Amino acid sequence: MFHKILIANRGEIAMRVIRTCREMGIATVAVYSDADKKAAHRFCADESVHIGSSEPARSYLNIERIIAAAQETGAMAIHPGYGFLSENADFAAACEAAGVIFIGPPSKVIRALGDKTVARRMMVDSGVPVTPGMHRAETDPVRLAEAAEQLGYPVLIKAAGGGGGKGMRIVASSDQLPEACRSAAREAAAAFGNADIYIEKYIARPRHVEIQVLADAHGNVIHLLERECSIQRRHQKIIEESPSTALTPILRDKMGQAAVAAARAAGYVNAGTVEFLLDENGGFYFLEVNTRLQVEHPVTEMITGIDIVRHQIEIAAGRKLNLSQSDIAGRGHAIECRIYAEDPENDFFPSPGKILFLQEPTGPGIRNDGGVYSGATVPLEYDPILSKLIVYAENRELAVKRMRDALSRYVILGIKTPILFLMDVMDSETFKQGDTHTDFIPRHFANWKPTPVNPHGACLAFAVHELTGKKRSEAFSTAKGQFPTPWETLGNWR
Amino acid sequence: MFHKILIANRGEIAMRVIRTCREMGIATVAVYSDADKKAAHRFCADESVHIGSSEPARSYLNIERIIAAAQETGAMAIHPGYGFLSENADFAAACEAAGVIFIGPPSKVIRALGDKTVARRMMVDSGVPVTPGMHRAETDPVRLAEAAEQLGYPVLIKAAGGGGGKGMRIVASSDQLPEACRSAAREAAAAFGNADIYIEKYIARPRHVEIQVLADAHGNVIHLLERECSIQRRHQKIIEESPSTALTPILRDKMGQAAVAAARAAGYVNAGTVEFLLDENGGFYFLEVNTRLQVEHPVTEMITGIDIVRHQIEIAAGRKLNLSQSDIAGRGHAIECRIYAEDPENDFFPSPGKILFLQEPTGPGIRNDGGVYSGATVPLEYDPILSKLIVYAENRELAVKRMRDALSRYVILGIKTPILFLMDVMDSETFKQGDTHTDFIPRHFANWKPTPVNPHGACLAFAVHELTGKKRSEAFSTAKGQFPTPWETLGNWR
Amino acid sequence: MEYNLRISDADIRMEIDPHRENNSLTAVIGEQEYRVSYEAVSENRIYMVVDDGKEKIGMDAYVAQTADGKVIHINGGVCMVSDNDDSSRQQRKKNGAAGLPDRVTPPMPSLVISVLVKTGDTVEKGQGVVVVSAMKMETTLMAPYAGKVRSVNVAEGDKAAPGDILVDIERAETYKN
Amino acid sequence: MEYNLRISDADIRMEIDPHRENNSLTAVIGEQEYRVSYEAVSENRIYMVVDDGKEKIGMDAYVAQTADGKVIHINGGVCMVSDNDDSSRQQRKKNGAAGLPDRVTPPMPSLVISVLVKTGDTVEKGQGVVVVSAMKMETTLMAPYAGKVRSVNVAEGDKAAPGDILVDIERAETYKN
Repeated sequence: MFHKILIANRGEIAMRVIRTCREMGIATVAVYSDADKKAAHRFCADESVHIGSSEPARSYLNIERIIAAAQETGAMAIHPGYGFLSENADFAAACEAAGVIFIGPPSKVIRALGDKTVARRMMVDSGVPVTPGMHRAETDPVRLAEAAEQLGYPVLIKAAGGGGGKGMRIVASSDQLPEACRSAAREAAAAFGNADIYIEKYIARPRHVEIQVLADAHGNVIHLLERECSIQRRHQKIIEESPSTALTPILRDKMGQAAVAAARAAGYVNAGTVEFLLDENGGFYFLEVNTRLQVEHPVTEMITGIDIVRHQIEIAAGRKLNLSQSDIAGRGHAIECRIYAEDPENDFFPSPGKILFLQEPTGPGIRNDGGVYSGATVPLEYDPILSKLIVYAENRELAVKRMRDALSRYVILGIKTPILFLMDVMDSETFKQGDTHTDFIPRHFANWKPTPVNPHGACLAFAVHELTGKKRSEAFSTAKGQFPTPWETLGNWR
Repeated sequence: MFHKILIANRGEIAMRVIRTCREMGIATVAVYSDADKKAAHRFCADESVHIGSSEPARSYLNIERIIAAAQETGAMAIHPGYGFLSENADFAAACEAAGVIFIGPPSKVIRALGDKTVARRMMVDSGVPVTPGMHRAETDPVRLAEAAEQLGYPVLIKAAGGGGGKGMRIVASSDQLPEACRSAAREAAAAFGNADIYIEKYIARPRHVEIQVLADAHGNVIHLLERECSIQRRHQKIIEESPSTALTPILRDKMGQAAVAAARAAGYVNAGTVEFLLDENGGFYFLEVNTRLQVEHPVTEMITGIDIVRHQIEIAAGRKLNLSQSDIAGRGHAIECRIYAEDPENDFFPSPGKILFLQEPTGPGIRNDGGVYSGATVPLEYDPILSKLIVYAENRELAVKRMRDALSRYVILGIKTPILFLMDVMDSETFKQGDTHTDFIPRHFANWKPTPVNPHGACLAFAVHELTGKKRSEAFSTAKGQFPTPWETLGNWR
Repeated sequence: MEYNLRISDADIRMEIDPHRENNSLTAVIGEQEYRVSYEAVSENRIYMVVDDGKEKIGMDAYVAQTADGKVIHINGGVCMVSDNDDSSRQQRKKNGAAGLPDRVTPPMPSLVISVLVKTGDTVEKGQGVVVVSAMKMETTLMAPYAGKVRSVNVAEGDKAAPGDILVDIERAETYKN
Repeated sequence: MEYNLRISDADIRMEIDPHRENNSLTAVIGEQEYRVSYEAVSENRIYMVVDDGKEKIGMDAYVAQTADGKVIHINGGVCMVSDNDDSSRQQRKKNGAAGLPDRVTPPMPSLVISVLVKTGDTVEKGQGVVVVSAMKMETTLMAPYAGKVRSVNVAEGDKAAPGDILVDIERAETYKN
């Protein structure tokens, strides 16, 4: 087993990986940029290496610097987390060349699956259904327009180089196509270092259902059931759960087998996720393979009882999977809510800044994978995820109630978060009924506004805080300016 | 279902019960004494009622006051937690008389099982094996001495009125008996309002294994597997786990059936625990029935996925159990460590005081049922439990490592806790091998001292804290007294 | 003592009479009178029992002070409560009100990706004028009203902060005059 | 600057040279020299990278100030570090040293359950003299040495605080003289 692992990431996912490493007795190396000198992930590693300035390209995306950091510290392997270099085949190849183990699939598998058009061809060849659309990336606006016309609007522009909603645009009509293509290509270039885009038929009201797979280097491949990830905003998942309310045991089995077949076809090794669109008739279409740990992996961990990161590390170290498909059984129901620094009243626009106060919920069936602390600053430069709140309960109804209550006990002051929005989703009949499609938010929560809190209660809290806080009372006296006497006696004078 | 429940307890267990009530949409009423005005459990309930001064007899043990509080607030039921009035048959009877539902077994069942000698006779009659000893309580010192002689030393004095190690004494020889009996009776009187004691044969090096049962009012009784609770200090459990390393599937089944038989014999309703001593040959002996929620119930919740408190409330509301024995299966391994305000270097003597700083571990497989906060004061008057740290993992080996790591990330400053001791237990070969008997601590950890931390690291942290803390730097200048210049320039002058 | 507070878009007048010696106060908000007893749990947390004459409700409130007022988390809801009598805050608000609503400015520090208009262009209300990128998300800033572009103050690759006027637009009404 | 610190039973002399401008310091403890860079994360938490010339180790430390010194939690271990040059602390320590070791006093505020000796009794070292109860746990306080009971200062039901001398015992050696 590795003696030391470098985690080429930040925030909650770096901390998640470090925790499993600590339990395995593996020393950890964190990396950090200028903006992350005081980031939580740096503090929980055994060592931390500064890798550059705040712009991702000069730090978390700097392949040479990260490999050098591993070599300087004697780390034998690198865990890439999600985002950043996690699906970058050049990075995996550079690790291989430098003799550092990349904890993920071989670079050639990442490269093949990472080009979404290559992946689509591979699936077509192995009999997995895919959505109608282009099988090659394209830059010529004329050809892109032709392809779109042929598929019929609305169409979906997608980045060939990566997922996560980056570089993705729904286009309703031909006049919007040129600017949408330019903007998608720019975003794709910034996110993945690859401006290639392609066009698919846009499937209306699908569900987004994915299958977690584990494959070792000895030819064993199993799946760890599904995750339902339909609820998205800015093309990015915000609520995930397992099991999916849309799957029958037969469909679950079919999709699981398709995912295992897809992984085998790709020569897949390590943890990966096969994403499908599921239409309203139970038809499913291959979307892409995420060749990394997913943000939402805890949902699977909660219902299967398996530590996916531990298996990733063991597989990377060459060990055989000690699980077979018959060992895998889901129990109960798990839901994850992503807690971002974002403003749900303003199209979920990022809202970075300083966290003035933080209190995370705890208790039975609650897991919080956090990456921040009271007083931490959420930097402008990176994906503003703060934490993931995951709950487990005996069944979906109880899990929804548990999530609702846990959210209400999650206190984050100083920056905007979607917590109140998520509480309203948990309270909604549509969510309770499991009616979750990718249009869930625009359809049911367009122009959402928070229900106002009890305003009198808030006023009373304001008054008590003034009365009991020393600093505030000083500020108050100064503001008023007319009573130079001690605050303590002020109350009786008015 | 109940609209409102009063929780007749404090600390972590009150908070635990409130959480499930919130998820069930049931309003909650907390009660608190003078010492608990700023206790965490008070703040998380919908309402809180002051029930008296700090002495337990005048607040948490004041039956009339607590029932009046339920009636004043319109609470339809009372959850007693553990300790205090939870096993007090008079309290349950008073609830019944007042028309308030007591969330626990009927008063007559508590009374029968609460008198440990009656319970022993009941088990003998129903064929459950019991330890040799007295079948009636006794106060006459002469008769007690006779019984002890007959059983042969060492013997065990036990309180007839309750468990938890209160009023329990191991007596090695006849000359120690009189003072031990007096002291045990006094302690029993203080703890249970009942000075009755009796004597059993002392079984050397047993394991303490208990079976969780659930019984509804409609005659359905199931068990939720075992908990291994052998590791104790001052006759009180400190580490619990499930499954037990000592049980084969056959023995587990036998003990489970015995527990269900015991519950049926007693006419048991609600959640309860049948405690057994297990000798080294796989023989097991009935010890007592705990007619309440146990401190260590989370261990069972983690491996079965079941919320025991929810089932307690549903059973009390008259519902049928929606689980049958075949629904119950353990998965993985769970361990609980009790985090007390106590000094492991000084025989685990209570160490109340103010918590200057608190940071609880979080992450995959970690549950912390806490009852305190940074700045809270642990009062002198009550059982000084701060929280329970529970971990879940795929198997025992991984659970031990997870607990070790979670303990190392548990920061409590200002009062003494057994955290370092528990870390050393997790690191020990004996614990790793599952060699856990009730003599575990005296046998393997007598005169335990903490391994000194890296003293140079601590000195450096001291220096940095002085340099960066404003208050400290002021204090420092005053103490030194010879440099009236600003601290900021001091460093360069020496 | 009297407070003139603002929550969301509502102004609320509150009269309070504190009794510090026993951690309580009485308050009048509108027609409603409250008796409140409280505990200062920590710097950012207070617990109140609020009696409105009908029932007594426990309120577990978390509070953080910001330049604009206090952010308050109470029983699961969050809001900003500001003091209308705080003169420094009023000044900031005024400055803000004068400059922000009718200008093209990013909501957070951003990088300018592309400028879609040039000086002299006529724009429709809602027309995209500048694309900015922040935290790897692109957003198109739109014209707040129809009009004519008076000046473009940024170029591709520039950094822009909230309050910076990226494109200055002359209102159509004014233009037509 | 110089510190004379105490951890457990060891005295440690440390010389430090702070460079506040870049959050670092150099320190000499015994023969060992360290280069430390640090971040003050919050009031109770500091993160240090400690370079001892061979390797650089990250240390995540939690610190709370108490009257006796700083309680420090560092990478899972906890200890008290006190400043031997802090005169107020030394005074407290001296007072303590004079009174505590040879008296019968409870380790925490307690209730006296029973007194097992009376004035004039001869006691053995380790013999139980008073039973106290605190937090529902009974403990027997023992004679710290053999001797004769000079006075019993409490009765059953009294409350007793640490430092109160419950039973005053005259040492056997003194007695024999």
